[in-house]
Amino acid sequence: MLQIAIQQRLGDFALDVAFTAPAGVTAIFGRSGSGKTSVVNAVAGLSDPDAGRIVVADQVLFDRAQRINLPPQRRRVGYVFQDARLFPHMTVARNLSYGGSHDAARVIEVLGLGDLLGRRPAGLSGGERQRVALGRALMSNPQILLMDEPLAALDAPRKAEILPYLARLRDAVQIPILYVSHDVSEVARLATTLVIVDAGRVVANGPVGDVLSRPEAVPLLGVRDAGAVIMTKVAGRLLDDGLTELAFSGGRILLPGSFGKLGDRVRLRIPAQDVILSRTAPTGISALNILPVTITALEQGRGPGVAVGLRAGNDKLLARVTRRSATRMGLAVGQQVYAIIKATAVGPEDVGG
Amino acid sequence: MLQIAIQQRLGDFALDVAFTAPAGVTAIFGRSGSGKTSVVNAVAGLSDPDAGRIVVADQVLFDRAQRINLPPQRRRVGYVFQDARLFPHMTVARNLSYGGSHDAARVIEVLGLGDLLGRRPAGLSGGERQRVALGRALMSNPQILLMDEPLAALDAPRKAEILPYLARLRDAVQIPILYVSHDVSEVARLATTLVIVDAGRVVANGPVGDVLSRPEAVPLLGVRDAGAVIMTKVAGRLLDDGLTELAFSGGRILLPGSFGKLGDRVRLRIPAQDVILSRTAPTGISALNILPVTITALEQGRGPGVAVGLRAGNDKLLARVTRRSATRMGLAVGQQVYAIIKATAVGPEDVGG
Amino acid sequence: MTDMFGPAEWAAIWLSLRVALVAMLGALPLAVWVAFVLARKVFPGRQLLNGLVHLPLVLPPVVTGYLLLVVFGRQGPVGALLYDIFGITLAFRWTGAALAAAIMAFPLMVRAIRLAIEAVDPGLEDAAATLGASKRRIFATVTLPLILPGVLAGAVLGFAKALGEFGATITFVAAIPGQTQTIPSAIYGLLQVPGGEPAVLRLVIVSVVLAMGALMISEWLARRVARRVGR
Amino acid sequence: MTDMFGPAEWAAIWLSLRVALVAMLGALPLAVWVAFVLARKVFPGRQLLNGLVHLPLVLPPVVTGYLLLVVFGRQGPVGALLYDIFGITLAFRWTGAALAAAIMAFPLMVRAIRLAIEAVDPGLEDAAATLGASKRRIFATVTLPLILPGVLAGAVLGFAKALGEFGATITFVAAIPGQTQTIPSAIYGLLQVPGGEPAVLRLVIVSVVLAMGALMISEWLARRVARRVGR
Amino acid sequence: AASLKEPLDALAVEFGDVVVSYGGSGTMARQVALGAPADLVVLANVDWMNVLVDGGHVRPDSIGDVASNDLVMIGAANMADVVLDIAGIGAALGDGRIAAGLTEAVPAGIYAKQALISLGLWEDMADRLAEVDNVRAALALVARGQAPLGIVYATDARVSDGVRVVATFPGGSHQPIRYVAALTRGAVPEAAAFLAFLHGPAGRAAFAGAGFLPPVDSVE
Ligand SMILES: Nc1ncnc2c1ncn2[C@@H]1O[C@H](COP(=O)(O)OP(=O)(O)OP(=O)(O)O)[C@@H](O)[C@H]1O
Ligand SMILES: Nc1ncnc2c1ncn2[C@@H]1O[C@H](COP(=O)(O)OP(=O)(O)OP(=O)(O)O)[C@@H](O)[C@H]1O
Ligand SMILES: [Mg+2]
Ligand SMILES: [Mg+2]
Repeated sequence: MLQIAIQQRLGDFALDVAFTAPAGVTAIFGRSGSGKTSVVNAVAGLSDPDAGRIVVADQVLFDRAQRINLPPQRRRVGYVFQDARLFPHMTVARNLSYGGSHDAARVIEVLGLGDLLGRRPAGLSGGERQRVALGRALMSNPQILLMDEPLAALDAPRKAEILPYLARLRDAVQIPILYVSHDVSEVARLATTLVIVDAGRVVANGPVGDVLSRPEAVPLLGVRDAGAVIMTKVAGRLLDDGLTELAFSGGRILLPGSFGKLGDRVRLRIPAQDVILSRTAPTGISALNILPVTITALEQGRGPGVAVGLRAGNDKLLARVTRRSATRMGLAVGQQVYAIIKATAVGPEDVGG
Repeated sequence: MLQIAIQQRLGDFALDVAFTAPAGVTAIFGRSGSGKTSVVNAVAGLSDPDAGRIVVADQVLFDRAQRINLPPQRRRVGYVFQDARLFPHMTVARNLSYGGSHDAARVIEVLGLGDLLGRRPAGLSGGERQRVALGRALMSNPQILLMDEPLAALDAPRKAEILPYLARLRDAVQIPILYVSHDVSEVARLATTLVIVDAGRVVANGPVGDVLSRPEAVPLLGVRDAGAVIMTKVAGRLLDDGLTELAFSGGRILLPGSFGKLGDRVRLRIPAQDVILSRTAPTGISALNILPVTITALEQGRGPGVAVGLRAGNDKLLARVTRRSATRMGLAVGQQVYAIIKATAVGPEDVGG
Repeated sequence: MTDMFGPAEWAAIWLSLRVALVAMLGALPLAVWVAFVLARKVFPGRQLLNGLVHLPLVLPPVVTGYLLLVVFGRQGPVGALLYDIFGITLAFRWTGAALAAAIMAFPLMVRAIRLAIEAVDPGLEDAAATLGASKRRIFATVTLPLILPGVLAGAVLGFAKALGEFGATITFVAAIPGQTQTIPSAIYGLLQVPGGEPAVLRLVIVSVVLAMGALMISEWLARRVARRVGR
Repeated sequence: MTDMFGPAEWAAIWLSLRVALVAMLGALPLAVWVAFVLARKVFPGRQLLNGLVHLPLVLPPVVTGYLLLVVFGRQGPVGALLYDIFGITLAFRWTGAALAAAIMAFPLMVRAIRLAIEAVDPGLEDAAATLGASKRRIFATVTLPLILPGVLAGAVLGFAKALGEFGATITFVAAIPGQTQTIPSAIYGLLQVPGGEPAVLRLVIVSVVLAMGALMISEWLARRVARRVGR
Repeated sequence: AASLKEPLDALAVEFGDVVVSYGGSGTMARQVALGAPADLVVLANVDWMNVLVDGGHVRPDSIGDVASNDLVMIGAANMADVVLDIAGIGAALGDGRIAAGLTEAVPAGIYAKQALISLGLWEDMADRLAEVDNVRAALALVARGQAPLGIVYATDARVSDGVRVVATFPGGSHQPIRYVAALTRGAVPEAAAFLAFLHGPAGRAAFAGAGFLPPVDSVE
């Protein structure tokens, strides 16, 4: 567990954040210049906050009042910098093993670094560099992992390859991971906790499913990025169709692809924009998932959209419909309707381990 | 118009690309290390290809055979580098005006640089830097604009703010823009032409609507990113609901938000995953857009999905459904079905000017 | 303070300052140019130029002074030309002392500046080129500001060296009080006289103070520049 | 070739090489350390140390030689200590010449290396620190390799200076053939006799060739290093 | 020559409007040969004066000695007198060296070599010398105890309190130590007056005050 409560002035900018990151991934989400990198630097010991305290597990990394301030090398953080910061005079292989060789073979394989080992950073493309930086941090076997937009420079297929690895990592090593990102599907897939910062302050903070499915979070995240996150269990596999059946308190959901073994827990993000509501159970359509739900909230946004809070079993879902639809359908809190979720709309990046 | 045909060896990597970029945005899409930056560098004159020819409008920038090789300063390219490359010793204001002050006020306003003008690059966040770099290139009034993943470091709201500006820019100045990106929604929104490179070669190339709606392009782009792009006209505005009605050859589509004036042409990407197919016209559901379409192709992917080529009027659409649905619904080429498109699923980033 | 030094000593101090300053300032632009050429250009005579620049460092100063006398003396090829055309005499003038000091300081300045140039990210110069800046403008607005700390270091090194130069100077222009007798030659002279030690000590202290002052100013400037550059 | 020089001249050439090499190699680690301290640490005596390092540059070599005599001579505090404890005498030995050359070359080496250190991106050292590397390891594996071109430049500058050093050396250890008579003192001697010019010229050429050789080797090494670093 | 600085400075002040520059004899001779704007040269070495005469840089008719000097052996301030033979020098020297000017280049060194040869000491002492570039450096070596003995001019021995003269080389053991003055080719008329002043009583007095001896032969 990582506890942070710090204040720091950086030029005109004032950082004042406090939050707790439990084991698992804590995503820090916020717009450009909101202070995400500054938080991560403070945890790494690369900048000294003016006041506050940073504790990992039971080790105090920083405490202004007690005058504790461990140097970076004694903090055992793995930091993937926004700019890769590879050592230009070393081969990729030597860069990777600089901090240790923890789990080397797997890291190299998953990140697709095998072919790059003999190369020098100057000859690498932007994405290749970031992958090496990620591998280097992972191989140092850190007690906290700090990732500052590690995947921003990667293409979608490579991202999709690396994300499951990060998810496995998160589950395998019980260490807190601070993950700066502005991609909600990354966040939803990986994060257990979500911290939204704005202008140097924490404006929302809590379990990721919670924060993402709050209708009032929609403007903070951007309309496109809102959506619920639910925990499901692998309940079956339809081999001929290549579909996986996931069970949760509100019913069953069929998704293309196969993830996990029977009984495995799977995290699922259901983007609000991908949920269609219907008053009656539709038939003869290509969408496979039709769930009976109850409307729990209707939140009118500034624009033409309405965020609709839904309860499916004990889980919360979120839908975003146009005001016109909401009016035509006469949506109201407490109403029983059907949520239609297209199996292919929940893309692979919305499914996490 | 920009014509490129070059060969170049870079270490072990061989670049051999040829394509034509008409006025408007030509997106270069490809995975990490595929050679995108190398192409852009050759156009800017920062690297010398071993052979080939680069022509902008009627000016030959490079021709190995004729021994023409204009220096970068005489090529009038605006280059937004993948790493911002701001001048560290100048304020943001001086960085911006380094290459000229073309359209300064508007650039500063749209990119939100007003508050940064007196600052120095060292104090800027990653996203702030990239915005300044973009502004600097724009203000030099170039005859070609080269953008190497200029928005990768930006958060979604800022991206959404900048994209319309780029779209206006594209339409206002009739110059070719080479735009390297790995975000299909950016590409779809901005690009007129799409060039997909892989391992140093062009593997697909053509008008963006064309390339994106080819069912066989789905694996190249990643399943999540495939989708058709259609040109529509603003046909009406439903003010009370905040919706805009867009007309195209296949019918009318209602979208939340207001874009353009009546009669304006609007480019629309309809992601394949967001299209639901139905044998009968459904009623009482929240999705506003139900279009009659004809199935033109069924392409079985490697996974559980099936790409369904659709014709709506004279336009092509693309849907992705599960094999299970395709079987259950008995989908076949030539069949008449209904395409259900959720108004909110086509997010603002899929709508371009 | 004024009492501490006789008029001859004051003359030597002022002369030293003037000679060192003129030598440093005069050599600086050329040093920057040569450093740039050596760092960035590839041309046939590159190693030769490099060697030539370092020559005054390797040769005993007396030899350099003698060569200066041969080349720039009234009867030397360059010296005669300068005299005939411009009426300029260097030999046995403070200008000659400045020339000697400049030549002795030159390799140090070039080296320092060259190192700084080699540390500049060529990517920034590329960026400036795509923005249409001419080579000259790129140099003036990007490269030069970025190497300023190195130029400063080179300037101070050159100034200090010019301040301490003795062998080449005395050989080329002798030690004429008020004309070419700088602090080091004054010290040399005083060492020849009985009871000269206190005066020697005083002049040594002056040298040290001057050099320290130059160092401190340069450090302070370098810090300011560094702050500007955001390091 | 062998005929060109008498045995005394050969002795001077070999001695010069040995003295310059030993001076440079001996001073290098200390120069790197001092440069690092000056570039990266802030401590009270910083400016003082900086000034002290530059002293040999500013003072006339004769004064430096005299100070060496005072400090390292048989009766000097350090000299006496060295003799009593280790039985080491520097007086009139080539080791003394090397010491004098090293001290004269020291400021040049420190400056060059310091510039290189200041050009290293601290972000890389930060990255190494988060990977758990100790300060020492960061220095050895990140900073040092990155400043190698600067260290090389400093080494060559130092070697060249050591090769040309004369004033301090002759004052401290005289010019004893085979022991302390380096090329510059041989040249000086020859210059003082009427008709010594041809011999002077030969020795000057040797100096130039040696220095050029050192320069070329260092340029070549620097290029190799630069390629490794991917510049 | 540099060793003349003390009396010449004094004489220049007395005469007024004279600028004195000093340096090693070789250096100065070369400077004059290459057009130094000097009117009068005073050298500690007859050979270099001959070079200037041969080159036509000085007026042969103006050449004349202004002073002479003795060559002495110096030791530490507390050292007893030394007998100038192998045993005497050897005892004083121990395993140390004799500081002297460059025996091939610096006038004081050249005289020292002549003296040692004529006293039959050269064979034994040649490799016990520590040759330096100027007399003052030799003095410093002795004063700092680096070298037990040194060979310098009598005038130099006065410069330092740390040394004393332990022996004087007999006048006949080396060429006379002559300080030769001459007017240069382009000398201004006032220079002749100053030269005469040097040769005159005021000159004599100043040189004597600085420990120099009268000229070996006087200009007629
Ligand atoms: N050393 C500094 N001096 C002055 N201002 C600074 C300094 N460091 C950071 N800032 C400012 O603090 C703010 C937060 O910066 P930070 O790098 O933490 O943002 P970020 O959230 O990581 O943004 P991005 O997503 O663009 O990387 C920015 O406005 C930045 O300009
Ligand atoms: N100077 C060079 N020497 C050796 N290899 C090079 C050099 N420059 C580029 N390459 C290689 O060429 C390939 C293409 O690089 P490029 O930077 O063009 O990729 P990219 O498509 O821009 O990737 P990214 O999306 O990660 O930025 C990479 O494999 C890279 O390692
Ligand atoms: Mg950041
Ligand atoms: Mg790239």
